[in-house]
Amino acid sequence: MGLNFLHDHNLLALAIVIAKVVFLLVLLLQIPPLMIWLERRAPALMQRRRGPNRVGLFKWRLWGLLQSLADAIKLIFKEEIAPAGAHKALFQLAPLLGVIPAFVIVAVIPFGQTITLANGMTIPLSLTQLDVGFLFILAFSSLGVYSVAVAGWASNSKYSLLGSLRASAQMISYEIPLGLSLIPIVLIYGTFDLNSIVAAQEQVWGVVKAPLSFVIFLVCMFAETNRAPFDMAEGEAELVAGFHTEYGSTKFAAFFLSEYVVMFVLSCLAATLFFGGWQIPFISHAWLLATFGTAVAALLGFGALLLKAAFFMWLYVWVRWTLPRFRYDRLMALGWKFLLPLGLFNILLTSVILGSY
Amino acid sequence: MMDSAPLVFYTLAALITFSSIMVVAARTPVISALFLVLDLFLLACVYASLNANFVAVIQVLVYAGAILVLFLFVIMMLNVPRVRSKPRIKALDGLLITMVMVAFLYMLYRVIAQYLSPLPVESAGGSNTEAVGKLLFVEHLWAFELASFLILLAMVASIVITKKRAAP
Amino acid sequence: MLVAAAVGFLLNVLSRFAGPRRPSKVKYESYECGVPTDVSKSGVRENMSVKYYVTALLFILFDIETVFLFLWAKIFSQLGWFGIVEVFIFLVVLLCGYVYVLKARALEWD
Amino acid sequence: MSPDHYYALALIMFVCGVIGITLRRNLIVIMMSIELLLNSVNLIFVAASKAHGLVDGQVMVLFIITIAACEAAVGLAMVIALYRRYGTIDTDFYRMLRG
Repeated sequence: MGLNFLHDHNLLALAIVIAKVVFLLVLLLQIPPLMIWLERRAPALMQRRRGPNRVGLFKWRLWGLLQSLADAIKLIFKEEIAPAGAHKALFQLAPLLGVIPAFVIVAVIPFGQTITLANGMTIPLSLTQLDVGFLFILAFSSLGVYSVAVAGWASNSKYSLLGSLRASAQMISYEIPLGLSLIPIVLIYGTFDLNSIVAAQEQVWGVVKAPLSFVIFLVCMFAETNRAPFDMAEGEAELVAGFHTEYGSTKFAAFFLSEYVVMFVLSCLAATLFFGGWQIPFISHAWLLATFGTAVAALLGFGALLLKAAFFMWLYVWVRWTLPRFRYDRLMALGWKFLLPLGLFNILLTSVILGSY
Repeated sequence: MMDSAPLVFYTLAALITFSSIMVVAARTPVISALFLVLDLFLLACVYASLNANFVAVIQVLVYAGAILVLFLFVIMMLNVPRVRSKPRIKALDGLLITMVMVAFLYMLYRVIAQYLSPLPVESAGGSNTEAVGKLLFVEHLWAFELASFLILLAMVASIVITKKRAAP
Repeated sequence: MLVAAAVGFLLNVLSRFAGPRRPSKVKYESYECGVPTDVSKSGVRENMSVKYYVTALLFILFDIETVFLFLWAKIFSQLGWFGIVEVFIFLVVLLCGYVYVLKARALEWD
Repeated sequence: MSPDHYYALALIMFVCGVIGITLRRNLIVIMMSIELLLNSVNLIFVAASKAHGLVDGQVMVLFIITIAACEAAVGLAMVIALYRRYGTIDTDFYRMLRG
């Protein structure tokens, strides 16, 4: 990875990069409001209630879609409160520590096939192509722990601290099986690069080749984001709200922002690693390219990836309203005593099978 | 055409220097720990700029993402009341610091000398993850197996140490 | 090619700046810090369970193991059975530690 | 960029680490200073491996990180044990214990 980007390519490339960054940023900022809306409408659907459906623009109600927007505006104008005895600087810093890694990890997700321009220039539809690929995602998502830990510590409140310790212990515990579940993928495809992994899934999806990995990954995905049924850390009944008990206003919003962005990235990662990424099932990519040209094909691929990711986002909500919360000791036991050996077994199994061929 | 490498390096170097100083100088251990995280992260950026991608990612994943979490946990657990640090310099300490300072000044001199007659080291080559892997698993095979023993030892030792219920 | 690699780093820098910009921009629009509320100032930070420490400790050790395994997985096709045997020994040694941890009931939360 | 630039940076970190070890009295901060030392060595390894075109340095970094993890685990376990036993992690206290 060269740092000498200033003399390698021209202004056009720079403009494209900036465009991509802006586009992704805008896309990502849409995720949390949409998800919050979904998270209020979906349970309403399941429980035969209405959910928020009033807020609208003039006479269009848009199924209450604007409710999140209204909530966001409300949060912005809320007063910021830092509890007495809180460590002021760290209290301010904690939400940022969550948002930054969440945004950075989006960079390596390939959103579509490379576009070739008329002048032969190619635009890969991921912000970056690193040979270390999803290790990069793992590394940065592991930094998310700091946000949680620092938030709890700086708040100087029992509930926050307990919640943050629980949440961070949970996050780090599930990072191990998460890492282990991805090793068979590397074994099979021989690369960390997400683009190559997607390309290799043209015929068979990763979930077929590594089903056990997918199961482990799915469980860890839920645990890593502290989502139900693993949201012990913010069990309302016992801990008020967990590590962000003392937070209000935009800092509170920032925690939610990072939570939903990480959820989105993990959904994309699941889709990319196990469900063919931007490949559209049963339609060969070469055919798409030949019929529509690179730009349209890439757009279609982008849509396919978003659809797949949307499925996982829906799964998040669905599971939250379906499964009861785990007990904390059960949660740790599941991670350390079940998923960890299972992950190791999975690795050995995969390697032996691969070695036999 | 401008070469951006020195610019990046000097920025990173300045930040690393600053955060290293802060690690030592900060009064609250939590702050030092967070500056250490920043330090490690910036180092990872330096590694990336040296084309050592794998090491850079591992640095973030293990060092910043795991080891420092352990530090943070311990700091949060112990919550030591702030100790007023009276700097006390003993003869031995003074000697040590002087020696390091001399080495540092010498190094600075070398760098300045280098600057007058630059010797470029940027060699070609992109990713070297595979090369690292091959070297590790073929040539440093025994070290690799030893590492597992080391981890085993650390695991057992630290559990034994923490488990022992000390008398009050 | 090089372009793509360079883009990677550029993006790093860019989104690192883009990340914090959003919340801080919003922050300016909100009020200043308000009345400090007095929430339990007792010494909550003491008597924390050592379990959390043990969890974090096991986490870093297994994390290292994962890193080694990732490296192995990357060049698996070139190592073949040699690599499998190598990693098998590695894992057996670590499993001894794992079994010890289980025996010591270090992972029990009660 | 010559490797000496990187070595100088590593030396700065090393100096910070040494100063931290000698001057600070909080055991945890001392351990963090040790991490600084290890990292300065890592930096030298990576820079040298780049300068000489050998990858060995990077493999060494992997091992150093492993060792750092083990060292931190055992060291912090000892810090916790000491804290439980004596209720402090100030080195001056333990200096007195030496008698």
